[in-house]
Amino acid sequence: MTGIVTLNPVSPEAAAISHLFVAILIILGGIFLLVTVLVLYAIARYRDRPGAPEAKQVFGSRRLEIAWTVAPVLLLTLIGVFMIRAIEASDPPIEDRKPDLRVVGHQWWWEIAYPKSGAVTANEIHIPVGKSLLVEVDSADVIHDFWVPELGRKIDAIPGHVNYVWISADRPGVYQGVCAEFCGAEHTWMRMIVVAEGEGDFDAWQRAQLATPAMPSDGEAARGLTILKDQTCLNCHAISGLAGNQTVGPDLSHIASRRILAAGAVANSPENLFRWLKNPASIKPESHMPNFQLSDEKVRALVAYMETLK
Amino acid sequence: MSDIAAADRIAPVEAEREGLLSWVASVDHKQIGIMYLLSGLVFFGLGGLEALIIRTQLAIPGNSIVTPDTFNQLFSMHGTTMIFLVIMPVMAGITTYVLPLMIGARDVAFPRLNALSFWIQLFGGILLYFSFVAGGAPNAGWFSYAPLSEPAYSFNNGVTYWILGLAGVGIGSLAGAINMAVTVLKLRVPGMTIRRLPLFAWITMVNSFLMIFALPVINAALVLLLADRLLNAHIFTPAFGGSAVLWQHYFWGFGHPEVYIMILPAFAIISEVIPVFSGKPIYGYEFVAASTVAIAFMSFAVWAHHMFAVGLGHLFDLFFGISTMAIAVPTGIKIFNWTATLYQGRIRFTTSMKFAVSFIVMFTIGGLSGVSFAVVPLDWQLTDTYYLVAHLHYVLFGGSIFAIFAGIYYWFPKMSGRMLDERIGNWHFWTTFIGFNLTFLVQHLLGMMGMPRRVFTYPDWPWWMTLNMISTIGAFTLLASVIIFLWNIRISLGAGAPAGDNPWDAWTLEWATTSPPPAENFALVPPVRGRRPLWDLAHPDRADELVAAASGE
Amino acid sequence: MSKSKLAVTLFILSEASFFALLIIAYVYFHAYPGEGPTAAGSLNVGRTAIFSVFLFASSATMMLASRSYRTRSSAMLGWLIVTLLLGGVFLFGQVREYMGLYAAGVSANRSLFATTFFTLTGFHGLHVAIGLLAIGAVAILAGSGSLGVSAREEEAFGSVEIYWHFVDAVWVVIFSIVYLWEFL
Amino acid sequence: MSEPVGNLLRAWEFEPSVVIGCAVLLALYGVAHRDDPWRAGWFVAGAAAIFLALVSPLDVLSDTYLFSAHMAQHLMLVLVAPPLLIAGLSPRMVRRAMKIAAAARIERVLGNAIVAWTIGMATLWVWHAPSLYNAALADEDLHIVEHLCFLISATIYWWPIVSPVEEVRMAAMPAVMYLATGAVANSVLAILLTFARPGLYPAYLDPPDPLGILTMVRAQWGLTPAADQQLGGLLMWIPGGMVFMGAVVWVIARWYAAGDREIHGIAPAG
Repeated sequence: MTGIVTLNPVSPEAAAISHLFVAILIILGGIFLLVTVLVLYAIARYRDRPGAPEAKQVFGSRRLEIAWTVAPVLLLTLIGVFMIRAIEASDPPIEDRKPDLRVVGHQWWWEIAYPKSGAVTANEIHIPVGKSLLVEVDSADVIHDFWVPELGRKIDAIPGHVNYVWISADRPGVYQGVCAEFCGAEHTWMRMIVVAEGEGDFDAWQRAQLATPAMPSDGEAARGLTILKDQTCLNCHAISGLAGNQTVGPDLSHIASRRILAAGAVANSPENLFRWLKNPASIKPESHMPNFQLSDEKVRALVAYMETLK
Repeated sequence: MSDIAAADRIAPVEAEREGLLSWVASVDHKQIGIMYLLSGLVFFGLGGLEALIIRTQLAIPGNSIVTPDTFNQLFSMHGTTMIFLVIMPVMAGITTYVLPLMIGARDVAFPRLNALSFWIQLFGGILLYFSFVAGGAPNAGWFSYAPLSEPAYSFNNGVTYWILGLAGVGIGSLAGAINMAVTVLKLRVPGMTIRRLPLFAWITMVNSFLMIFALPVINAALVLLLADRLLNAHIFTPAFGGSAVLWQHYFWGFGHPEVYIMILPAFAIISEVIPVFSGKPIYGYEFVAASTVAIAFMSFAVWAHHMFAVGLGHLFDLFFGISTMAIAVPTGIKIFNWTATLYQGRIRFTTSMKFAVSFIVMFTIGGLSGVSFAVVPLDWQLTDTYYLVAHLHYVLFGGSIFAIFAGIYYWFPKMSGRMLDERIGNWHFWTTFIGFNLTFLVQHLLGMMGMPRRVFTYPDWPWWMTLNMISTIGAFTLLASVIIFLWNIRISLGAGAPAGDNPWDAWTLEWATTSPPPAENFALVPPVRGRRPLWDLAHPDRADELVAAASGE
Repeated sequence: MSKSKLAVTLFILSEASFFALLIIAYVYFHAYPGEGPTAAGSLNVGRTAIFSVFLFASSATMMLASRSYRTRSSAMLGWLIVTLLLGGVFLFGQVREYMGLYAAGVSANRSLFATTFFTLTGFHGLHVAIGLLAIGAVAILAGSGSLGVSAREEEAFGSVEIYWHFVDAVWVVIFSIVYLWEFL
Repeated sequence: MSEPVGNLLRAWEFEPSVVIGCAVLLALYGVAHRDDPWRAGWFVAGAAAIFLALVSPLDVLSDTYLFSAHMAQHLMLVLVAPPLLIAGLSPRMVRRAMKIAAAARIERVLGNAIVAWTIGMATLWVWHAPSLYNAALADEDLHIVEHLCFLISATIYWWPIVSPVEEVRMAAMPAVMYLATGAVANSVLAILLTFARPGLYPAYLDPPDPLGILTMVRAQWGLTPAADQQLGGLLMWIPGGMVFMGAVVWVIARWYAAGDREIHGIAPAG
């Protein structure tokens, strides 16, 4: 994620906004220059100097008043026309389409589901390049906001008020998304990434997400699985093949396949996962993930198990 | 003029009291006005301190000077403080001090109510700050969006203190607004018809009406939120059938008029300062006056532009986008009239005028970025980013605070009898101007780069740290500017040049009395036959033609 | 208009907006009620109607008191006391209603109807109580013979009267929306 | 032009009550009016607004298809036509009419600000009660009564503001309050309509389709019943509010243009 993302669109919807933005920046910049030049000229030209004559007592001009009322009205009408055209283009109607993706905001992570295939993940959305997917945006607790600037508009995730938004990408890449509505202590670390990839890669990814992870039968990973079952991990997290569908915390079925941890606070690596399990607050101080006070050895085993969850 | 009002102007002065008591027990509008200003200054210090901690935390990525929760308390308090405990009371202070003088009155319409307004407002502010020692300050933002502000998600009592503090400020301001409106309508000196009101008084009156209609909206919202927090009700909790969106409608139904409550007094100050230092009457008086009413009126029909991201439907967004653009028209009329006032003037570059002229340009930036938020799809992209932070600070700092400084440099001689030092004032102006633009100009870019608001840190991406660092340096430049300002006040109070009655060759009635004015304000109010009584007095052969602008060139 | 009456009028405009906002909340949750007690299941329109008549009548007696004041008639104190009694009966009715609701398990946090109902009618009751205090103060002044006829005193009397009629008018709206709308 | 659009554009219904009503209005005006062609223009524009609102395809849309169209029609009858008609009266006409004792008495009662405000706003509110509104949709005669109510009550409402005779006009500052509070009453109703559950007026949920345009309305215009009801509320709220604001600005402009005749001493509140 680099540069001025709001002017660097990667989808038709974002492009509609970006083009509008450029046009409006030019218009507004013009007005700004006009006012500034007028003011600067006036203060330079009419500055009080010794011996300057008394100012002429002018009270106003009806003609000028009408001019600077009508001119802005016309300009705003123009902007209004641009706006009306861009609204539909940047946020097309959903018609009768069923959502392809369901995104639920939690304090402080994103639950992602693909209702049509049944795949479930967190904080990392995969989409096929060049296809528009309809996203259903909801919240499990407070108000969040789903925003991937390069791919289009932001939209609030409000409990009790389901929203829909299209998402698509013209070219492959990893796009940064973030919660844009203040949602509490760790609002900062409620990021996500959107991975746009070719149809084949996307299908492969989705198949992998749907697979039930294998149970390790020996070694450190197996110990890790036992620890995971002994602790209360599964009260909040789901792992397919192990336990139900808790959504208090992210689904862990394929956590090792993801690129970020703790909703973007750190990259997903065994070392970071170790730090996270050892003491979540060292990475994300106010996270709802408790510190289980596990020994290093136990944490290592857990990490070993979770690294198998590709 | 009714008999009652006339009687009030010659009413005997309250018995003299000594020392601190003479202030605490005062019902004199001048003393109350100064107390408003002082309380505003103290809270400005607190709100500024909060801002500095915020900016220090954000100077580099991954900083951990404060915990995330503390950070949230800081920005919640910063916003609430600057809006409710700085801009509103300071504007109230300037108004309370200047307005009766400007219309030739002995005091405001209800002096005791005036004192009550101040003390309730101050009490509200103290209550709000008491939260810091009572378990934690509010941490749900100055907007307290439900359900985040509900007990289920906000564990400390901060939001409850926020509600009670705001209720205090709201009730105090409401009483103040009623007082000011009645003062303008009933206590004008004979000869000062409403058409002849100085624009400061006119805009203050319009603003009072705006407050009378806007403040009950927040009070109703606060009452309902309080029911949720204290009675376990569920008005704003969707999990139990309530509506989170309803809170937003209520809050912004007040919140947007509130923006104009903060900016109209700035317009009022600028409309006095610019003409005086240009040596000319305000250009297009009637148009500035009428556009004020139009702004006040429209400010109630634009609130949903704060909610474009909520997903209320394109039609809804479209209508509010258009109404929001429409409000730019009367605002533009004002900008053009102030600029036209500069033309062919004889411009004296006092510190006050420097702030006033830069107000025009800074507020134009804020106004124009505001137009970009009226354009619905741009709002979808830019809202809740640093672009918005930049926008609102250009309106409220580059707008309201610049105007406040212009007003203080303008009226300080009247209040204290001494001139503020112009040389130090020059330093103050330039450090403020540079510091302000350093802090906030780059934030436009940060927003366009995708940095959301209200984050306590950010990823280490190219340019993010550079721009944030520039912003932080700007914030500390502003700290320097405030210190220079305080130093100026201290020096000038002791050793400033004596002001005399009318140091600026100004025209409104407050300059016809001594500086500072006596307890009864005027020994003799000069006759008022136009909008610039002291001009008419000085140039009897060239007195203003009242209807000059209305009748054409 | 005198400055006190003007101030009271402005205050009333503000209060009217406040009540309008509470009414909107009530109406909104009437349309989207959620679970728990509702207006239809909890309120007794007949009984409240009777108590409302007392409040409406008090507005009339206040007008009579005002007329007596202007004509310097000694009946004024009597009318003031009748007004106080009528307003007091209304408040008594409201307290009874609240106690009945509470006994039936309808407290402020039981449903969205309950919260908005108690907030709306509670604030109105508060206004009635404040009005009664003001009228009581005027009555005490009148009773002790210290209520003169100076411009100031006339203003004070007029302000209290305007306020009282406002409190009454608000109840007309609240009663129509909360009670009549449900049962007609 | 597609067929539904053509059908819609041809759907003028020259309802006799409207045609005769407008003709009588204009005829009476022609008889009474002698001077000032500008004013005649206002009056004709007002009559044309009524005519267009009730005869043009807008009427068919209103009666059958769309709440929002019906709202646009009512706004024409309440916020556009009456002020234009009143502005079209010349001071001489009004003064002559006021010489008739009965007319003057009626004016004194109905021209009272509080009475006029209440009549204007109460009529607006009452007719939007679903039971009454739906009844008017079902019964043509009642519908005519509804429109007459709107026209007459709005004329009463606008009279103290627009009236050509200064004596009966409100002073500027009270007039601003009159309009501001009117805008509040108008907006609160509009807000309720905007946020009400879809189907407040069930006739618009599933309208009969005499013109064969329903598909176009729903699909191309995007006006589902929910969007239609919201649009109706928004029309009343924002453009309706703008009319009130325009009136406020106009009152202030007129007041400043009148100039200040007071040389010394306090002018009356206006």
